[in-house]
Amino acid sequence: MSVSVQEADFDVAAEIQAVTAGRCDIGGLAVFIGLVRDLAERADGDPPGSMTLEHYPGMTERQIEEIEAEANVRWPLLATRVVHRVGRLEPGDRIVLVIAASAHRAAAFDACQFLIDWLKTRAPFWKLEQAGDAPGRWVDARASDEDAAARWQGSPPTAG
Amino acid sequence: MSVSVQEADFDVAAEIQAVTAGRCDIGGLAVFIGLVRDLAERADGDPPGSMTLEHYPGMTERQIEEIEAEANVRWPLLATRVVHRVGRLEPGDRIVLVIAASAHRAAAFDACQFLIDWLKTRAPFWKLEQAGDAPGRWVDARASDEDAAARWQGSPPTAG
Amino acid sequence: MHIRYFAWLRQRVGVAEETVAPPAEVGDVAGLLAWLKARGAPYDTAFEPDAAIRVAINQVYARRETPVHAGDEVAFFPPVTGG
Amino acid sequence: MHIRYFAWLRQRVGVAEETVAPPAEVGDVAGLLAWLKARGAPYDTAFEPDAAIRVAINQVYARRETPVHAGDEVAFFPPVTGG
Repeated sequence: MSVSVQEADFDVAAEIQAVTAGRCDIGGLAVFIGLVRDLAERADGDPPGSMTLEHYPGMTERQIEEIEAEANVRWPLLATRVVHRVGRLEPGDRIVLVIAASAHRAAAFDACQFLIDWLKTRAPFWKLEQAGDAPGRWVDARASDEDAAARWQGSPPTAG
Repeated sequence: MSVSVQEADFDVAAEIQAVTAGRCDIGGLAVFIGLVRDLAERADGDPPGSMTLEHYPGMTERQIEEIEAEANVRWPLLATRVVHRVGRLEPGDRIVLVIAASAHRAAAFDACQFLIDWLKTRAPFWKLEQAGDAPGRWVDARASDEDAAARWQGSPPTAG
Repeated sequence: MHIRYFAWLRQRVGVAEETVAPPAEVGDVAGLLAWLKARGAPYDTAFEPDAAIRVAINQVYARRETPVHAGDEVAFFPPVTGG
Repeated sequence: MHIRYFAWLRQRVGVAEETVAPPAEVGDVAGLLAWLKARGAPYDTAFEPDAAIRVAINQVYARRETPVHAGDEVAFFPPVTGG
Protein backbone atom coordinates (compact mmCIF):
# COMPACT_ATOMS: atom_id res chain seq x y z
CA MET A 1 0.00 0.00 0.00
CA SER A 2 1.43 3.33 -1.02
CA VAL A 3 0.06 6.82 -1.72
CA SER A 4 1.64 9.89 -3.28
CA VAL A 5 0.03 13.30 -3.82
CA GLN A 6 2.29 15.44 -5.97
CA GLU A 7 2.48 18.24 -8.56
CA ALA A 8 4.90 16.31 -10.77
CA ASP A 9 3.76 13.87 -13.42
CA PHE A 10 4.24 10.19 -12.64
CA ASP A 11 6.19 7.55 -14.56
CA VAL A 12 3.76 4.69 -15.21
CA ALA A 13 6.48 2.20 -16.17
CA ALA A 14 8.50 2.98 -13.04
CA GLU A 15 5.41 2.67 -10.84
CA ILE A 16 4.54 -0.72 -12.35
CA GLN A 17 8.15 -1.82 -12.00
CA ALA A 18 8.15 -0.84 -8.31
CA VAL A 19 5.07 -3.02 -7.73
CA THR A 20 6.28 -6.08 -9.64
CA ALA A 21 10.06 -6.08 -9.19
CA GLY A 22 11.52 -9.29 -7.80
CA ARG A 23 8.27 -11.13 -7.26
CA CYS A 24 6.63 -14.04 -9.07
CA ASP A 25 3.29 -14.27 -7.25
CA ILE A 26 1.41 -11.57 -9.17
CA GLY A 27 -0.77 -12.98 -11.92
CA GLY A 28 -2.71 -9.85 -12.80
CA LEU A 29 -2.09 -6.16 -12.57
CA ALA A 30 -4.99 -3.76 -13.14
CA VAL A 31 -4.01 -0.17 -13.80
CA PHE A 32 -6.19 2.91 -14.13
CA ILE A 33 -4.95 6.23 -15.47
CA GLY A 34 -7.21 9.28 -15.33
CA LEU A 35 -6.52 12.07 -17.84
CA VAL A 36 -7.63 15.70 -18.22
CA ARG A 37 -10.21 15.91 -20.99
CA ASP A 38 -10.69 19.08 -22.97
CA LEU A 39 -13.56 21.13 -21.53
CA ALA A 40 -16.76 19.59 -22.79
CA GLU A 41 -18.69 22.84 -23.00
CA ARG A 42 -16.00 24.84 -24.76
CA ALA A 43 -17.27 26.57 -27.91
CA ASP A 44 -15.25 26.63 -31.14
CA GLY A 45 -12.62 29.33 -30.92
CA ASP A 46 -12.47 29.31 -27.13
CA PRO A 47 -8.98 28.84 -25.79
CA PRO A 48 -8.17 25.36 -24.51
CA GLY A 49 -9.08 25.00 -20.88
CA SER A 50 -6.70 24.20 -18.07
CA MET A 51 -7.56 22.65 -14.74
CA THR A 52 -6.29 23.33 -11.25
CA LEU A 53 -6.54 20.65 -8.61
CA GLU A 54 -6.78 21.80 -5.01
CA HIS A 55 -6.56 19.35 -2.13
CA TYR A 56 -6.46 19.13 1.65
CA PRO A 57 -2.85 18.20 2.46
CA GLY A 58 -2.67 15.53 5.12
CA MET A 59 -6.31 14.53 4.98
CA THR A 60 -5.96 13.53 1.33
CA GLU A 61 -3.18 11.04 2.00
CA ARG A 62 -4.97 9.76 5.09
CA GLN A 63 -8.24 9.19 3.21
CA ILE A 64 -6.51 7.38 0.36
CA GLU A 65 -4.60 5.20 2.82
CA GLU A 66 -7.91 4.25 4.42
CA ILE A 67 -9.38 3.43 1.01
CA GLU A 68 -6.35 1.27 0.21
CA ALA A 69 -6.67 -0.48 3.57
CA GLU A 70 -10.34 -1.17 2.86
CA ALA A 71 -9.48 -2.63 -0.56
CA ASN A 72 -6.89 -4.89 1.06
CA VAL A 73 -9.53 -6.17 3.47
CA ARG A 74 -11.99 -6.88 0.67
CA TRP A 75 -9.68 -8.56 -1.86
CA PRO A 76 -6.55 -10.78 -1.65
CA LEU A 77 -4.21 -8.11 -3.00
CA LEU A 78 -0.44 -8.34 -3.29
CA ALA A 79 0.12 -4.60 -3.83
CA THR A 80 -1.74 -1.35 -4.32
CA ARG A 81 -0.45 2.05 -5.41
CA VAL A 82 -2.19 5.41 -5.81
CA VAL A 83 -0.60 8.57 -7.23
CA HIS A 84 -2.71 11.72 -7.56
CA ARG A 85 -1.53 15.00 -9.00
CA VAL A 86 -2.45 18.49 -7.75
CA GLY A 87 -1.86 21.97 -9.12
CA ARG A 88 -2.34 23.16 -12.68
CA LEU A 89 -2.92 20.58 -15.41
CA GLU A 90 -3.57 20.91 -19.13
CA PRO A 91 -5.81 18.81 -21.39
CA GLY A 92 -4.19 15.44 -22.04
CA ASP A 93 -2.23 15.53 -18.77
CA ARG A 94 -2.40 12.56 -16.42
CA ILE A 95 -4.28 13.20 -13.15
CA VAL A 96 -4.35 9.93 -11.27
CA LEU A 97 -2.78 6.48 -11.31
CA VAL A 98 -4.23 3.44 -9.51
CA ILE A 99 -2.53 0.04 -9.53
CA ALA A 100 -3.89 -3.15 -7.94
CA ALA A 101 -2.00 -6.44 -8.08
CA SER A 102 -3.32 -9.88 -7.23
CA ALA A 103 -2.68 -13.53 -8.01
CA HIS A 104 -5.74 -13.49 -10.26
CA ARG A 105 -7.22 -10.83 -12.48
CA ALA A 106 -10.73 -10.55 -11.06
CA ALA A 107 -9.51 -9.27 -7.70
CA ALA A 108 -7.08 -6.88 -9.38
CA PHE A 109 -9.81 -5.40 -11.58
CA ASP A 110 -12.36 -5.12 -8.80
CA ALA A 111 -9.92 -3.54 -6.37
CA CYS A 112 -8.64 -1.06 -8.95
CA GLN A 113 -12.16 0.06 -9.80
CA PHE A 114 -13.12 0.21 -6.13
CA LEU A 115 -10.06 2.38 -5.36
CA ILE A 116 -10.84 4.95 -8.04
CA ASP A 117 -14.59 4.92 -7.28
CA TRP A 118 -14.04 5.56 -3.58
CA LEU A 119 -11.23 8.02 -4.19
CA LYS A 120 -13.57 10.06 -6.39
CA THR A 121 -16.19 10.39 -3.66
CA ARG A 122 -14.04 10.49 -0.50
CA ALA A 123 -10.57 11.93 -1.15
CA PRO A 124 -10.58 15.73 -0.65
CA PHE A 125 -9.64 17.04 -4.10
CA TRP A 126 -11.46 19.80 -5.97
CA LYS A 127 -11.19 20.65 -9.66
CA LEU A 128 -11.28 24.23 -10.94
CA GLU A 129 -11.70 24.55 -14.71
CA GLN A 130 -10.38 27.67 -16.40
CA ALA A 131 -10.45 28.75 -20.06
CA GLY A 132 -8.25 31.70 -20.98
CA ASP A 133 -8.84 34.70 -18.71
CA ALA A 134 -12.37 33.67 -17.73
CA PRO A 135 -13.02 33.18 -14.02
CA GLY A 136 -12.73 29.56 -13.06
CA ARG A 137 -15.63 27.18 -12.66
CA TRP A 138 -15.54 24.64 -9.85
CA VAL A 139 -16.46 21.24 -11.22
CA ASP A 140 -19.67 19.85 -9.72
CA ALA A 141 -19.69 16.50 -8.01
CA ARG A 142 -21.39 13.95 -10.26
CA ALA A 143 -24.25 11.71 -9.20
CA SER A 144 -22.74 8.99 -11.39
CA ASP A 145 -19.64 8.99 -9.17
CA GLU A 146 -21.84 8.56 -6.09
CA ASP A 147 -23.62 5.68 -7.83
CA ALA A 148 -20.32 4.07 -8.82
CA ALA A 149 -19.06 4.25 -5.23
CA ALA A 150 -22.35 3.03 -3.76
CA ARG A 151 -22.45 -0.17 -5.80
CA TRP A 152 -19.59 -1.63 -3.73
CA GLN A 153 -21.57 -3.65 -1.24
CA GLY A 154 -21.08 -2.69 2.36
CA SER A 155 -19.82 0.78 1.53
CA PRO A 156 -20.75 3.19 4.32
CA PRO A 157 -22.94 6.14 3.34
CA THR A 158 -21.10 9.11 1.91
CA ALA A 159 -19.39 11.03 4.66
CA GLY A 160 -20.58 14.46 5.66
CA MET B 1 -7.89 -1.17 -32.46
CA SER B 2 -4.55 -2.87 -32.67
CA VAL B 3 -3.19 -6.37 -31.97
CA SER B 4 0.35 -7.72 -31.72
CA VAL B 5 1.43 -11.30 -31.04
CA GLN B 6 5.15 -11.42 -30.43
CA GLU B 7 8.01 -13.18 -28.64
CA ALA B 8 9.54 -9.92 -27.41
CA ASP B 9 8.49 -8.20 -24.21
CA PHE B 10 6.37 -5.07 -24.57
CA ASP B 11 7.04 -1.55 -23.33
CA VAL B 12 4.00 -0.56 -21.27
CA ALA B 13 4.86 3.16 -21.24
CA ALA B 14 5.36 3.24 -25.02
CA GLU B 15 2.09 1.38 -25.57
CA ILE B 16 0.18 3.82 -23.36
CA GLN B 17 1.90 6.74 -25.09
CA ALA B 18 0.86 5.41 -28.50
CA VAL B 19 -2.77 5.31 -27.35
CA THR B 20 -2.87 8.75 -25.73
CA ALA B 21 -0.43 10.86 -27.78
CA GLY B 22 -1.86 14.06 -29.17
CA ARG B 23 -5.42 13.60 -27.96
CA CYS B 24 -7.46 15.27 -25.20
CA ASP B 25 -10.68 13.28 -25.35
CA ILE B 26 -9.60 10.31 -23.24
CA GLY B 27 -10.74 10.59 -19.63
CA GLY B 28 -9.91 7.09 -18.46
CA LEU B 29 -7.45 4.43 -19.49
CA ALA B 30 -7.83 0.91 -18.08
CA VAL B 31 -4.80 -1.32 -18.45
CA PHE B 32 -4.41 -5.00 -17.66
CA ILE B 33 -1.06 -6.76 -17.49
CA GLY B 34 -0.92 -10.53 -17.09
CA LEU B 35 2.23 -12.02 -15.57
CA VAL B 36 3.72 -15.49 -15.27
CA ARG B 37 3.25 -16.77 -11.72
CA ASP B 38 5.59 -19.30 -10.23
CA LEU B 39 4.16 -22.81 -10.54
CA ALA B 40 1.61 -23.22 -7.80
CA GLU B 41 2.21 -26.93 -7.28
CA ARG B 42 5.98 -26.75 -7.19
CA ALA B 43 7.50 -28.42 -4.11
CA ASP B 44 10.33 -26.84 -2.12
CA GLY B 45 13.59 -27.51 -3.87
CA ASP B 46 12.06 -27.98 -7.29
CA PRO B 47 13.61 -25.76 -9.93
CA PRO B 48 11.61 -22.67 -10.88
CA GLY B 49 9.19 -23.45 -13.68
CA SER B 50 9.16 -21.84 -17.07
CA MET B 51 6.25 -21.60 -19.43
CA THR B 52 6.02 -21.93 -23.18
CA LEU B 53 3.15 -20.30 -25.02
CA GLU B 54 2.09 -21.89 -28.29
CA HIS B 55 -0.41 -20.22 -30.59
CA TYR B 56 -2.09 -20.55 -33.96
CA PRO B 57 -0.49 -17.84 -36.11
CA GLY B 58 -3.03 -15.98 -38.15
CA MET B 59 -6.09 -17.26 -36.31
CA THR B 60 -4.82 -15.70 -33.07
CA GLU B 61 -4.62 -12.19 -34.51
CA ARG B 62 -7.93 -12.65 -36.30
CA GLN B 63 -9.71 -13.79 -33.12
CA ILE B 64 -8.32 -10.92 -31.05
CA GLU B 65 -9.32 -8.43 -33.76
CA GLU B 66 -12.85 -9.80 -33.62
CA ILE B 67 -12.87 -9.50 -29.82
CA GLU B 68 -11.66 -5.88 -30.10
CA ALA B 69 -14.34 -5.15 -32.70
CA GLU B 70 -16.97 -6.60 -30.37
CA ALA B 71 -15.74 -4.42 -27.49
CA ASN B 72 -15.95 -1.36 -29.70
CA VAL B 73 -19.56 -2.19 -30.54
CA ARG B 74 -20.47 -2.62 -26.87
CA TRP B 75 -18.74 0.44 -25.38
CA PRO B 76 -17.92 3.98 -26.58
CA LEU B 77 -14.19 3.37 -26.80
CA LEU B 78 -11.57 5.76 -28.13
CA ALA B 79 -8.80 3.17 -28.45
CA THR B 80 -8.00 -0.45 -27.67
CA ARG B 81 -4.70 -2.29 -27.78
CA VAL B 82 -3.79 -5.93 -27.15
CA VAL B 83 -0.26 -7.35 -27.05
CA HIS B 84 0.24 -11.05 -26.30
CA ARG B 85 3.58 -12.81 -26.03
CA VAL B 86 4.38 -16.33 -27.24
CA GLY B 87 7.38 -18.60 -26.79
CA ARG B 88 9.27 -19.30 -23.59
CA LEU B 89 8.57 -17.16 -20.53
CA GLU B 90 9.92 -17.24 -16.98
CA PRO B 91 8.12 -16.52 -13.68
CA GLY B 92 7.60 -12.77 -13.33
CA ASP B 93 7.59 -12.19 -17.10
CA ARG B 94 4.76 -10.27 -18.69
CA ILE B 95 2.41 -12.34 -20.86
CA VAL B 96 -0.34 -10.01 -22.03
CA LEU B 97 -1.22 -6.31 -22.16
CA VAL B 98 -4.73 -4.97 -22.69
CA ILE B 99 -5.52 -1.26 -22.91
CA ALA B 100 -8.97 0.30 -23.27
CA ALA B 101 -9.49 4.06 -23.48
CA SER B 102 -12.76 5.95 -23.16
CA ALA B 103 -14.07 9.35 -22.20
CA HIS B 104 -15.20 7.89 -18.86
CA ARG B 105 -13.73 5.24 -16.65
CA ALA B 106 -16.63 2.77 -16.44
CA ALA B 107 -16.50 1.96 -20.16
CA ALA B 108 -12.71 1.69 -20.06
CA PHE B 109 -12.80 -0.76 -17.13
CA ASP B 110 -15.62 -2.87 -18.55
CA ALA B 111 -14.06 -3.09 -22.00
CA CYS B 112 -10.63 -3.95 -20.61
CA GLN B 113 -12.06 -6.75 -18.50
CA PHE B 114 -14.24 -7.98 -21.38
CA LEU B 115 -11.19 -8.07 -23.69
CA ILE B 116 -9.10 -10.21 -21.36
CA ASP B 117 -12.04 -12.44 -20.39
CA TRP B 118 -12.89 -13.19 -24.01
CA LEU B 119 -9.26 -13.47 -25.05
CA LYS B 120 -8.77 -16.14 -22.39
CA THR B 121 -11.57 -18.30 -23.73
CA ARG B 122 -11.40 -17.62 -27.49
CA ALA B 123 -7.88 -16.68 -28.63
CA PRO B 124 -5.93 -19.83 -29.63
CA PHE B 125 -3.03 -19.85 -27.17
CA TRP B 126 -1.89 -22.84 -25.11
CA LYS B 127 0.39 -22.82 -22.09
CA LEU B 128 2.92 -25.56 -21.43
CA GLU B 129 4.46 -25.51 -17.94
CA GLN B 130 7.90 -27.03 -17.47
CA ALA B 131 10.05 -27.39 -14.36
CA GLY B 132 13.68 -28.34 -14.93
CA ASP B 133 14.01 -31.42 -17.14
CA ALA B 134 10.57 -32.78 -16.32
CA PRO B 135 8.21 -33.30 -19.25
CA GLY B 136 5.92 -30.36 -19.70
CA ARG B 137 2.36 -30.18 -18.44
CA TRP B 138 -0.26 -28.52 -20.62
CA VAL B 139 -2.26 -26.10 -18.50
CA ASP B 140 -5.93 -27.04 -18.23
CA ALA B 141 -8.61 -24.59 -19.24
CA ARG B 142 -10.28 -23.20 -16.14
CA ALA B 143 -14.01 -23.18 -15.51
CA SER B 144 -13.57 -19.79 -13.81
CA ASP B 145 -12.40 -18.35 -17.14
CA GLU B 146 -15.48 -19.72 -18.85
CA ASP B 147 -17.62 -18.18 -16.12
CA ALA B 148 -15.84 -14.82 -16.44
CA ALA B 149 -16.41 -14.77 -20.19
CA ALA B 150 -20.03 -15.91 -19.89
CA ARG B 151 -21.07 -13.08 -17.58
CA TRP B 152 -20.81 -10.57 -20.43
CA GLN B 153 -24.41 -10.39 -21.51
CA GLY B 154 -25.10 -11.43 -25.06
CA SER B 155 -21.88 -13.38 -25.35
CA PRO B 156 -22.37 -16.26 -27.75
CA PRO B 157 -21.78 -19.76 -26.36
CA THR B 158 -18.20 -20.92 -26.30
CA ALA B 159 -17.11 -21.94 -29.78
CA GLY B 160 -16.46 -25.56 -30.65
CA MET C 1 -9.96 26.16 17.17
CA HIS C 2 -8.51 26.24 13.67
CA ILE C 3 -10.91 26.45 10.70
CA ARG C 4 -9.99 25.63 7.11
CA TYR C 5 -12.01 26.28 3.93
CA PHE C 6 -11.50 24.71 0.50
CA ALA C 7 -12.54 25.28 -3.13
CA TRP C 8 -15.54 27.59 -3.67
CA LEU C 9 -16.18 27.82 0.04
CA ARG C 10 -12.67 29.22 0.51
CA GLN C 11 -13.33 31.76 -2.24
CA ARG C 12 -16.63 32.82 -0.67
CA VAL C 13 -15.22 33.19 2.82
CA GLY C 14 -12.15 34.98 1.44
CA VAL C 15 -9.58 33.19 3.60
CA ALA C 16 -8.14 29.68 3.47
CA GLU C 17 -7.91 29.35 7.24
CA GLU C 18 -8.49 31.21 10.44
CA THR C 19 -8.32 30.66 14.17
CA VAL C 20 -11.54 31.26 16.08
CA ALA C 21 -12.63 31.01 19.70
CA PRO C 22 -16.34 30.22 19.81
CA PRO C 23 -18.10 30.39 23.19
CA ALA C 24 -18.36 27.28 25.31
CA GLU C 25 -21.96 26.59 24.29
CA VAL C 26 -20.79 25.80 20.73
CA GLY C 27 -20.52 22.04 21.22
CA ASP C 28 -20.90 20.44 17.79
CA VAL C 29 -20.51 21.10 14.07
CA ALA C 30 -24.06 22.40 13.71
CA GLY C 31 -23.49 24.85 16.56
CA LEU C 32 -20.19 25.98 15.07
CA LEU C 33 -21.85 26.59 11.68
CA ALA C 34 -24.62 28.63 13.30
CA TRP C 35 -22.08 30.66 15.26
CA LEU C 36 -19.99 31.34 12.13
CA LYS C 37 -23.07 32.44 10.14
CA ALA C 38 -24.09 34.78 12.96
CA ARG C 39 -20.85 36.70 12.44
CA GLY C 40 -22.46 38.24 9.32
CA ALA C 41 -21.05 38.71 5.82
CA PRO C 42 -19.51 36.77 4.17
CA TYR C 43 -20.26 33.89 6.55
CA ASP C 44 -24.03 34.37 6.59
CA THR C 45 -24.40 33.28 2.93
CA ALA C 46 -21.16 31.36 2.30
CA PHE C 47 -22.40 27.99 3.53
CA GLU C 48 -25.34 27.64 1.12
CA PRO C 49 -26.69 25.17 0.23
CA ASP C 50 -26.19 23.49 3.57
CA ALA C 51 -26.43 20.00 2.04
CA ALA C 52 -23.37 20.75 -0.12
CA ILE C 53 -21.10 21.55 2.83
CA ARG C 54 -18.90 18.68 3.99
CA VAL C 55 -17.01 18.84 7.25
CA ALA C 56 -13.93 17.12 8.64
CA ILE C 57 -12.61 17.30 12.18
CA ASN C 58 -8.90 16.66 12.59
CA GLN C 59 -8.89 15.37 8.99
CA VAL C 60 -11.63 12.79 9.54
CA TYR C 61 -15.10 13.16 8.00
CA ALA C 62 -17.66 14.38 10.54
CA ARG C 63 -21.38 15.10 10.70
CA ARG C 64 -23.44 18.02 11.91
CA GLU C 65 -23.87 16.35 15.30
CA THR C 66 -20.16 15.52 15.78
CA PRO C 67 -18.73 17.31 18.87
CA VAL C 68 -16.09 20.02 18.39
CA HIS C 69 -13.43 20.99 20.92
CA ALA C 70 -11.12 23.94 21.46
CA GLY C 71 -7.98 22.45 19.92
CA ASP C 72 -9.65 20.91 16.85
CA GLU C 73 -8.85 21.53 13.20
CA VAL C 74 -12.25 21.85 11.55
CA ALA C 75 -12.47 21.92 7.74
CA PHE C 76 -15.45 22.92 5.62
CA PHE C 77 -15.56 22.13 1.91
CA PRO C 78 -17.83 21.27 -1.03
CA PRO C 79 -18.32 17.70 -2.34
CA VAL C 80 -15.02 16.35 -3.62
CA THR C 81 -14.27 16.13 -7.35
CA GLY C 82 -10.87 14.47 -7.69
CA GLY C 83 -9.79 11.41 -9.62
CA MET D 1 -7.24 -30.51 -47.25
CA HIS D 2 -4.66 -29.25 -44.80
CA ILE D 3 -4.92 -30.37 -41.16
CA ARG D 4 -3.18 -28.64 -38.22
CA TYR D 5 -2.83 -29.84 -34.64
CA PHE D 6 -1.89 -27.78 -31.57
CA ALA D 7 -0.72 -28.29 -27.97
CA TRP D 8 -1.24 -31.80 -26.52
CA LEU D 9 -3.17 -32.90 -29.59
CA ARG D 10 -0.14 -32.07 -31.72
CA GLN D 11 2.06 -34.09 -29.36
CA ARG D 12 -0.30 -37.07 -29.48
CA VAL D 13 -0.62 -37.09 -33.26
CA GLY D 14 3.11 -36.55 -33.61
CA VAL D 15 2.96 -33.97 -36.40
CA ALA D 16 1.99 -30.29 -36.40
CA GLU D 17 0.33 -30.44 -39.79
CA GLU D 18 -0.39 -32.75 -42.66
CA THR D 19 -2.20 -32.76 -45.97
CA VAL D 20 -4.92 -35.38 -46.35
CA ALA D 21 -7.39 -36.36 -49.07
CA PRO D 22 -10.46 -37.84 -47.41
CA PRO D 23 -13.05 -39.49 -49.67
CA ALA D 24 -15.94 -37.44 -50.98
CA GLU D 25 -18.39 -38.81 -48.41
CA VAL D 26 -16.50 -36.97 -45.63
CA GLY D 27 -18.68 -33.86 -45.66
CA ASP D 28 -18.38 -32.29 -42.22
CA VAL D 29 -16.10 -32.03 -39.17
CA ALA D 30 -17.68 -35.08 -37.51
CA GLY D 31 -17.11 -37.13 -40.64
CA LEU D 32 -13.52 -35.93 -40.91
CA LEU D 33 -12.84 -36.87 -37.28
CA ALA D 34 -14.32 -40.36 -37.82
CA TRP D 35 -12.22 -40.82 -40.95
CA LEU D 36 -9.02 -39.69 -39.17
CA LYS D 37 -9.66 -42.06 -36.23
CA ALA D 38 -10.27 -44.95 -38.63
CA ARG D 39 -6.67 -44.56 -39.86
CA GLY D 40 -5.57 -46.27 -36.63
CA ALA D 41 -2.79 -45.30 -34.20
CA PRO D 42 -2.13 -42.63 -33.11
CA TYR D 43 -5.33 -41.07 -34.47
CA ASP D 44 -7.67 -43.65 -32.95
CA THR D 45 -6.97 -42.42 -29.40
CA ALA D 46 -5.57 -38.93 -29.94
CA PHE D 47 -8.89 -37.11 -30.00
CA GLU D 48 -10.09 -38.15 -26.53
CA PRO D 49 -12.06 -36.81 -24.79
CA ASP D 50 -14.11 -35.68 -27.74
CA ALA D 51 -15.63 -32.76 -25.78
CA ALA D 52 -12.15 -31.29 -25.29
CA ILE D 53 -11.38 -31.08 -29.00
CA ARG D 54 -12.00 -27.68 -30.57
CA VAL D 55 -12.01 -27.19 -34.31
CA ALA D 56 -11.47 -24.25 -36.64
CA ILE D 57 -11.97 -24.19 -40.40
CA ASN D 58 -9.95 -21.60 -42.26
CA GLN D 59 -9.12 -20.02 -38.88
CA VAL D 60 -12.75 -19.59 -37.79
CA TYR D 61 -14.28 -21.66 -34.97
CA ALA D 62 -16.45 -24.47 -36.30
CA ARG D 63 -18.68 -27.23 -34.94
CA ARG D 64 -18.96 -30.94 -35.56
CA GLU D 65 -21.69 -30.35 -38.13
CA THR D 66 -19.82 -27.61 -40.05
CA PRO D 67 -19.12 -28.69 -43.68
CA VAL D 68 -15.51 -29.26 -44.79
CA HIS D 69 -14.22 -28.91 -48.32
CA ALA D 70 -11.17 -30.06 -50.25
CA GLY D 71 -9.17 -26.81 -50.02
CA ASP D 72 -9.88 -26.08 -46.35
CA GLU D 73 -7.40 -25.58 -43.54
CA VAL D 74 -8.87 -27.55 -40.65
CA ALA D 75 -7.32 -27.15 -37.18
CA PHE D 76 -7.90 -29.36 -34.13
CA PHE D 77 -6.81 -28.23 -30.68
CA PRO D 78 -7.61 -28.40 -26.94
CA PRO D 79 -9.44 -25.61 -25.05
CA VAL D 80 -7.36 -22.44 -25.16
CA THR D 81 -5.36 -21.28 -22.13
CA GLY D 82 -3.81 -17.94 -23.07
CA GLY D 83 -3.99 -14.58 -21.35
